[in-house]
Amino acid sequence: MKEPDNISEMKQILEAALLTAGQPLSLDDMLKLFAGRMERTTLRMLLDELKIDWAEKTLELVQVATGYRFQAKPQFSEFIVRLSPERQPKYSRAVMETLAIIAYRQPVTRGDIEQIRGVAVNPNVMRQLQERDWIDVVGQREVPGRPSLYATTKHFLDDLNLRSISELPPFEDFAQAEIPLDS
Amino acid sequence: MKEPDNISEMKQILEAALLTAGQPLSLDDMLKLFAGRMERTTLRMLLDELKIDWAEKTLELVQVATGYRFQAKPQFSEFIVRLSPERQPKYSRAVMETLAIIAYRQPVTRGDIEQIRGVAVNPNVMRQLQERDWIDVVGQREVPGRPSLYATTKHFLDDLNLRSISELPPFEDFAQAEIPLDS
Amino acid sequence: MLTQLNSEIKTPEIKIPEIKIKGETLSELPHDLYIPPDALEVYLEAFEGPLDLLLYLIRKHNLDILDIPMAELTKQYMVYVEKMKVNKLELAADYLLMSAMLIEIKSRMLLPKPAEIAEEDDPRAELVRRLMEYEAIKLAAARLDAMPQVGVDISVAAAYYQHISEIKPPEVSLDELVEAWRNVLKRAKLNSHHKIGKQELSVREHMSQILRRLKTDGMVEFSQLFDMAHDGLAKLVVNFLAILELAKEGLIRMTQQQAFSPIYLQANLGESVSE
Repeated sequence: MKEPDNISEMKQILEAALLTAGQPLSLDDMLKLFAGRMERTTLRMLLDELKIDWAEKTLELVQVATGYRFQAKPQFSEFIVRLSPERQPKYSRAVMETLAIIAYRQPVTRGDIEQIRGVAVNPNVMRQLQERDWIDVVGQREVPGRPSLYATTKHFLDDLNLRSISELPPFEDFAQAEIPLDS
Repeated sequence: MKEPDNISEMKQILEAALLTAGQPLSLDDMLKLFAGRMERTTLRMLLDELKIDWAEKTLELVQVATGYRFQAKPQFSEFIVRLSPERQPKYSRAVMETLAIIAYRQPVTRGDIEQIRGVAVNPNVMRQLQERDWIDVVGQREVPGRPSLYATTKHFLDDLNLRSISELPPFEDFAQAEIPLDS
Repeated sequence: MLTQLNSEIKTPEIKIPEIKIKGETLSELPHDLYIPPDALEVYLEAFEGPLDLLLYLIRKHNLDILDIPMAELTKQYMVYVEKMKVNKLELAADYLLMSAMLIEIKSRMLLPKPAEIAEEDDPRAELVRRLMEYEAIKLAAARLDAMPQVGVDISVAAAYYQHISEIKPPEVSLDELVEAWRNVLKRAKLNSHHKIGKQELSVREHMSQILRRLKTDGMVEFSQLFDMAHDGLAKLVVNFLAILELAKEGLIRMTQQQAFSPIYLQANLGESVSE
C-alpha cells in the first residue's frame, strides 16, 4: 500500500472517510487513516479546509461530542425524511421530561426524578432512554440502597448535534418566574 | 413546506439524500423526495449530471442492483478500512494443540494426535492448518488404513520466524519453567 | 433575542388528546369542570401527574403561582379527585398524596400567623418551589423535543465504501504454540514418560524432510540424503538417526542389491509390506 505523499491526497482520504463513516469520527480515529504519519495540527487544518470547501454544498462538516461528521444541511432534511417515514419515533412526554431532568440535573437517581415529576418513574421510560444509549448509569449515591445515578451520554449529545452539555439551552431560560402562566 | 421550484435545488436535495441514505436508493425512492412532482426522465437526467459532477471527486455515484449510491473511489478504501480493522480471529484451542503436537512430534498421524489429546480430531482443524500451508502430508504410516503422516512446512517456520524446528523451545526448558523461578 | 427566547419557551401547552364522546369531539376541557364520566380517564391520562394537573388548574384559572389561593386550588383539585373516586377509577397514589398535602397547607394557612413571618415559612413555599421546578422541566422537555435529532431530522453522511475483505489469518506466536504444547503434555501426563530434547526434535524434523523428499523423488540413493560438503558432523548424524528412526517406524524401505552396492530408500508403500 502506498501512503499518500501530498497534503491534497490526504485531504481527499479524510473527506472520503468522513463521507462514508455514518457516525462522528474522532481526531484519533482520523489519525489512524494515515497510519501515524499525520500531525494533529495538520489534521485540524485539513478539517477547517474541508469545512470551507463544503460551505456552499449540500452537506456541512460539524463537530459534535464524539467528533466530526458530515450531515445534510437543515433545509434538505424535510425532503430526506420522506424516504423513511418510519424514522425514530418521537418520545412521550414522560420520556422527554425524564430526559430533561437527567440532562439538566445530572447525575440523578430515580428518586430525584420522581421527586421532581411528582409521579413514580415507569421502568419502561428508563429502559427506552438506555436502549437509545442516551442515558447510562455513572455510579451509585452513597445512601441506603445505593441507588444508581443516571447521566446523559456522549451519544445523546451527538444525536442532538451538541459538543457538550453546556451547549444545551440554559436552564435559567425555563426557570424564570416571569413566565406568563396564562399562555 | 416549500417544494423546490428549480432544477438545481432538486439536484441538491437528490445529492444530499444519496449521500446520507446509507443504502442504495431506487428510482421510486428518489421520486418520493419530490412528492410526485418529478418525472422519471428528469430524475435520470439529474442522476447523470450528479455522476459527472462527482467524476473528479472522492466519491462516485454508481448504479447497483437495488438502486444508486455514492461510494468512495476504490483508492480510498484501503485507508478507510483502517478505521475499523477486522479483528484477527484466534485459532481455537484444538487447532493450537494439534499444531503443537505436529510441530513437536512430527511426523504424526491423526491417530497419534487423537491419542495424545485424548479426543477425536475434527477434520476441520486439519483443513485449517493445511489451508494455511503450515502442515502437509509427508507420507503414510504402514499400518492398516495407511494413515497420512503430517509434518510442519517450511512456510510454518517462516511465519514463526524459525530457521528450523530444532529452534522450538525444547520441552525440558519449559518443563523447568513450570517451577516458579522465585521459589 | 430575549423576547424571541420567551416566545419560544412559552409554547408548550398541555396537549389533551382528542376525546370523543358519543361521536362528538371535545377539543378542550370543559370550563365548568364538568367531566363526562367516560372521558375522565382520558383526561387524567393527559396529565403527567398531580403536579401537572395543578399547573394546569393554575393556568386555567389564572391563579398567581407566587401567591396561590390555596382554598380555590384545593377545591378545584378535589373536584377531579372526587370524580375519580365516584367513577371508581384506580386512583394513583400520587394524586391522593397531593390532596393530603394541599389540605395540610390550606389548614396551616388558616392558623394565626406570628407577626414577623419569614417568607420561607409560608406553608406554600415548598409547593410553589416544586411547581416552578416542574414547570421549568416541562419547558425544557418540550425544547429538547423540538431540537433537531439524528434519526429524525438530521441525516449523517453514510456513503458506501468497499470493505476490502483481507481476512487476515490469526497470528500465532511461538509462545502460544509452546503454551499449547505445554497444555497437551500436562493433560496427557506425558511429562514423566517422554523427554523430547533438542536433539530428538531435530531428528523428527529430518524425518519429515526425508519423507517429503521421498514423496516427490520416489527412490533416492542413500548418499544423496547427505550433503557432505555443507552439513556439519552434527547434522549428518542427525540425518542418519532420522533415517534409522524412519526405518524402525516402518515408514521407509531400504533396499540394497548386494553388499557395498548403493542403498536405495523409498517411502514404504502398502503393497510391498508383505515381506
